[in-house]
Amino acid sequence: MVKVEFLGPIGKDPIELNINSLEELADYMSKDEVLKEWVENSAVAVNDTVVKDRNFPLKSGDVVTILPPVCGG
Amino acid sequence: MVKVEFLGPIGKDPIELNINSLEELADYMSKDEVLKEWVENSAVAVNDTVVKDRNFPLKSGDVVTILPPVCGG
Amino acid sequence: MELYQGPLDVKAISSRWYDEVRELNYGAFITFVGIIRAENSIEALSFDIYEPILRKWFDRWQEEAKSRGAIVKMAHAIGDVPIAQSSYIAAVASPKRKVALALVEEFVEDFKANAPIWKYDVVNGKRIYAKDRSTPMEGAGVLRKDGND
Amino acid sequence: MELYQGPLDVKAISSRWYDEVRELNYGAFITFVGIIRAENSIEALSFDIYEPILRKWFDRWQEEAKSRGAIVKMAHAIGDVPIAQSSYIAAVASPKRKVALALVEEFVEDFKANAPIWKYDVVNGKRIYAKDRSTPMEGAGVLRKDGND
Repeated sequence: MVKVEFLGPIGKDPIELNINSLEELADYMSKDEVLKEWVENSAVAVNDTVVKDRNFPLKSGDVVTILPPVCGG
Repeated sequence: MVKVEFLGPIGKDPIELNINSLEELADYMSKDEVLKEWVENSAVAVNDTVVKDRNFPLKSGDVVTILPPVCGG
Repeated sequence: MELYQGPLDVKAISSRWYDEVRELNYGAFITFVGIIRAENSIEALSFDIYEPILRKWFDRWQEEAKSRGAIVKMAHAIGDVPIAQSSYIAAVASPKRKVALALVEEFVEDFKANAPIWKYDVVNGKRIYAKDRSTPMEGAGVLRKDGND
Repeated sequence: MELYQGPLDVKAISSRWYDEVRELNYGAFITFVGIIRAENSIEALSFDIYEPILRKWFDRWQEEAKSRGAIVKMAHAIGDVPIAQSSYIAAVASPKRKVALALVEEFVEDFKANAPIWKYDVVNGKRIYAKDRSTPMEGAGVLRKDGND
């Protein structure tokens, strides 16, 4: 199982998913009424490292973090 | 008479000169053992406004300021 | 890197940093302070921070600063910060003026673009995500079908 | 613009400026502080200032800042400033971050090149003109025979 956390304004509790890649996560999010709007502009971290490859493999125990557009300062 | 003030490291008291242009001042400074080394790199203000024309006319009562290389901060 | 609940005590933080920097024999010390402006009828801004990634982001900048003979410092508020209070201080110290001036600009601009912090307007006690002022982070779009894979 | 005999009270000055800037509803406040470094076996640096031209120089920058919706501030020491003390603070405040970052760099660089201030190393109680670190001001060379007339 992979844990997925939604940060900042997404406003959704963490979920556990049985997925093996970011691609599968993208499919899941596209089908969710709340999550689909964040697919386009979010960055993604796996175990707190930002990843840039949609085929990035996920293994059980990984924590995936969805990072929507930012504005610090 | 024109008053000439030498600022910062030049270390010379003000003098009064009977001159009509910066050109004449330059001639005067070139002949002075202390002042000649400052001809090359100094800027010049007349009545506290920096002037950039060597033929700038001077009139009696003007105050000329010799400004050697700077380093604030 | 320092995170605080609520507004920053700018005078105390920058005074402390100034003393640290003097002891380290740096010649140029620059601080950038972000102050909440009265505009759009807000009462405050509010901030969420994801600390683990922010800390990695900051550590990379500290390495970059070190490679230029400089150091960086940063403080940020978590939660609500009322108008005329401060949410953010970034600082750079270097022996050299030009290094410090270039670094503070890069550090602050990359902070705005990539630090994992989310901003909300607080209006009538409600938090509203500052969507139009927010920027997709580097790597955003990885989930898109035509994503950068 | 503020001139002081001896070292600047950086904490007091920058705290006071910060409060002024907050009241004026600016969003970005940058300070640049120059600290005397221990190097070349100096005890202190020392400064001469020609105030009438410095004030004109500063007033032109205040006009320039105003045209960009910003303000500038400056404090400088006159006379001796010991190691680890400060001789110079420049500050910029603007509603906009990018304006403030660009302006502070231009303001400080032009200050170094054109403010009528002369610097001396103090070694064994003697003032030695920092000739090699000094820059001819804009307009320098007007007295040369092949001058720019």
